[in-house]
Parts: sequence; structure tokens; C-alpha cells
Amino acid sequence: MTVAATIRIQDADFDVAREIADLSKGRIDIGAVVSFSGICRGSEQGEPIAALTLEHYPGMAEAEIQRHADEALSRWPLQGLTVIHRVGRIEPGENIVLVVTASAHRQAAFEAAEFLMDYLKTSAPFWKREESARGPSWIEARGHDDAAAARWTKS
Amino acid sequence: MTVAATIRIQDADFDVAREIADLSKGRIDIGAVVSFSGICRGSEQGEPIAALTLEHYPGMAEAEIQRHADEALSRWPLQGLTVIHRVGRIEPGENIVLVVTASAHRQAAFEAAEFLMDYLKTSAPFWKREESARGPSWIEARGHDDAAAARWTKS
Amino acid sequence: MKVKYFAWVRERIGKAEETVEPPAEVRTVGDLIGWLAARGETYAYAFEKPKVIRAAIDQTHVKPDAAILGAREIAFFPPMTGG
Amino acid sequence: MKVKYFAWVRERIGKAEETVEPPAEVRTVGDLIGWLAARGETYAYAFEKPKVIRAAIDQTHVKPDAAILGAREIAFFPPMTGG
Repeated sequence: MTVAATIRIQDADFDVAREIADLSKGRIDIGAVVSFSGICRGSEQGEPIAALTLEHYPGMAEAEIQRHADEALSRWPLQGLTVIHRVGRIEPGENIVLVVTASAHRQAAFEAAEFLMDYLKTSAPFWKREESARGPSWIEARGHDDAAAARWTKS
Repeated sequence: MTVAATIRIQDADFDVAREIADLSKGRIDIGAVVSFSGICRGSEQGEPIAALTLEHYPGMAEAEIQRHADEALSRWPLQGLTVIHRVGRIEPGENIVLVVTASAHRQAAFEAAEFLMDYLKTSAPFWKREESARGPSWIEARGHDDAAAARWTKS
Repeated sequence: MKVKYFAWVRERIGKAEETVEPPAEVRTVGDLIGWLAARGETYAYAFEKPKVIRAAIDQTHVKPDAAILGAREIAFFPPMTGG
Repeated sequence: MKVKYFAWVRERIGKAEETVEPPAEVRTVGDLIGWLAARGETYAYAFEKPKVIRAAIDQTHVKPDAAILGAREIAFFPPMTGG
């Protein structure tokens, strides 16, 4: 059976429970479902923020996520995979990103979810701007995210 | 702030969405929530099964999970932790176990969830019996689960 | 002391728990397994592969060389398969 | 060819996209950054640290030495911060 990833980039919030159910409901071949929700925090580097605004490169963002989803499907025996990334203005406490993976065994589900999150952080064309008391400013990329992504590179 | 783990051993099913919401709703210090759901598969080693029956050691099971939850809370900067393990008869497609971790950053949330699952598989006093066409039989422990748990041992 | 059995150890012995009074020379968990195994066929079957058996004293995992002196509750069971 | 700008590259230049016709000696992505940077103050500001700038040709990440011949759409942006 060929597994197709569900990929969505949207302004609207998502419902983690529904996405998990959509992947696993009525299935008896799935033994493990991992979900990762990335949530907007109320501070960045110790500074309170009012909101984030997420910008993306339409077309390329979908293609990049699709490419990494396909790579995950080829590297791990997954039975389902969903990636949702929000764009637009997002306030503290709101969801930003969701990855859900389903597999017969837990290790594949965990690893594939971590792989996709590491790549979304470093390779998918999204940019975060924060609003704080000092005005708006773009969040800088972090070196440890690159290091996290590098561990998946096949040598 | 001291974080206390929520730990439950129960016959009844659980609601992943509600457990995630209970950990993270209204919080603006959480940036990452990882959930792991372990689900009863319809076959074991290629053999169809009708159901699993989960037996546990009351008292010790709670204490063992609490001990590992406390270890997770001391090793990773978590802002929330929930572990639910069902016992009794569970049919294919039904939930068996849930771990939810919440942290400011994704790596802590992923690692703590994996750590707890590895220990639940090898150290928590639960035993699975399967019902198949050949009658009931106890599921054997798997060497690769011990190997997965061993990676968390501090040297 | 109270002894508890779980999973197939329980099934083979045919009871979930009992109170036993082993003699003084039964000092360790391993000794206790040997002493129990000699109590009859069902026990011999349950403990036929003593290396496979896991034990807990007062709800904490222990090794076969653990002393049983002062234990209130000792449990025997197969390797765990939860999660 | 169409050029697109994102995040602070877009903000500094003051537009999201434009069509440009660089001369034939502008062969690589790095050449194009240099050529764009010379177009005016806003461009010079956007490309003041060329090593920080990431590029994509036809929606695929490329390095500065990538040839731009035949490209329909080239995008410039800061390091990504999604997820």
C-alpha cells in the first residue's frame, strides 16, 4: 500500500485530535501514533511578545514539505503522515505547526516526526516576525536547529 | 514552578485531545507538545489477534511509572507530563498507552516521551496476553526494547 | 511473607498470591525461587527457567542475589511487556 | 527573469517581486546578488551581508555558485525560521 502524506499550509488553526483520528481511526495496522504540536510562546529570548507573523514562499513551501515528507516515507515504515503549518498572525498559546506520524512500531513514528520537525525548522521557506514592545523584528535562525537537522544527513 | 506528572492506570479508554489540552491550554510558556499513543494492532508476528488483555501489578505499576516520570522531570525541562496506561481487555484499534510531554523546546519534549515509552516497555510491571485462533498466549519481551531502554542509562 | 505471582507465573502456579514461611537458610530471591520450585509440580513448571523470572521486593525490582530478610511482599513475574 | 524577495530581504528592498534582465556576464546566483546590490541603496542594504542570503531557483534551494541560465524564478531570503 502506498502511503500519501497530508500536507496543508493554512491561516486557520488546526485540531490535533481530528488530525490524529483521521490518520488512525478504524485502522488495526497502526501500533504507534506520535504527534508534535509547535505552539507560540509568550516570550522570545526572555522578551515578552504580543504575536508572531509567519510568512512563507507559496509553492516552494508546499514542495519542500512534500519532498521531506516523501523522504520520511521512504526512510521509515510509516502508515500515515500529516504536516500542517500555519501562516499569518499567531498569538501566544496558539498552534503554529503540527506533525503526526503513524507506524506499526514506535521508533519509526518518533524518528520520522523528529526528522520532519528538524527540517521544517531549517529548510522549509517560512519566516517568523515577532511583535514586542520594541516593535516588530525578524526572528533569527538558530545554529542548534541546523545541528539538529544535520544529524539526519546520510553520510 | 514544580511540575507534577499526571499518572493514571485505568480500564477505560482515554481521550488524547483532552489530555493534550489539559497540559497546554491557556499556557504561553509551552512551545512544544509531543503525544505518543500506543494502539492495539490486529496482528502479532503476522498472526491475527482478537484482543489483548493487559495485566499489571497494582501499586508497583503506579510507583514505577511515578519514578520514571520523576526522572524525566529531572532530566528534561518539562512543563507538563501525562502518562496513562490501560489494563484489561483491549481490542485491535483501541488505545493502550499514552504519553504526553510539554516543554518550551521540541527536543526535550521528544526525548522525554521516548524515554518514558522505552521504560514503560521494559520496566513497568505490565504483561500482555493475546487472544488468537490458537487460544490465549503471553506476548514475549523483545530484545530490541531492552536495547532501546539501555540508551538512556547514564554511564 | 506474602508472595505474589503475575502473568504466566501466576497461571502456572494457579494462584495470584499466598503467604509462605521459608526456612532461615533461604536468604536471597534466588534461594526463594529454588525453595518455591520444590513445592510441587505447578511451582516447578512456573520456575523451570529461573533466569527468565523477574522479581520485586516491596514493589521494587531486585536481582536474584537480593536478600529477602525483612521483605513484606515478594513478587515473581515474566519480563514485562507493557507500553 | 522574475525575482522574489521574502522576509527582511523583501522589507529592505521594499517590494515582493520584480522582473529583471541582468547582462550576460551575470552567470551565477552570487553574481546576481552582486548585480542587484548595485541597483540602489535599498538593494545594497538588503544584500549587505551576501553570505547570510539564501536563494532558490524555480523553488529549489541553491548555492551561490548555481548557474542562473534558464531560471524562470529566483528567490532571495534570510535563513528560514519556520516550524
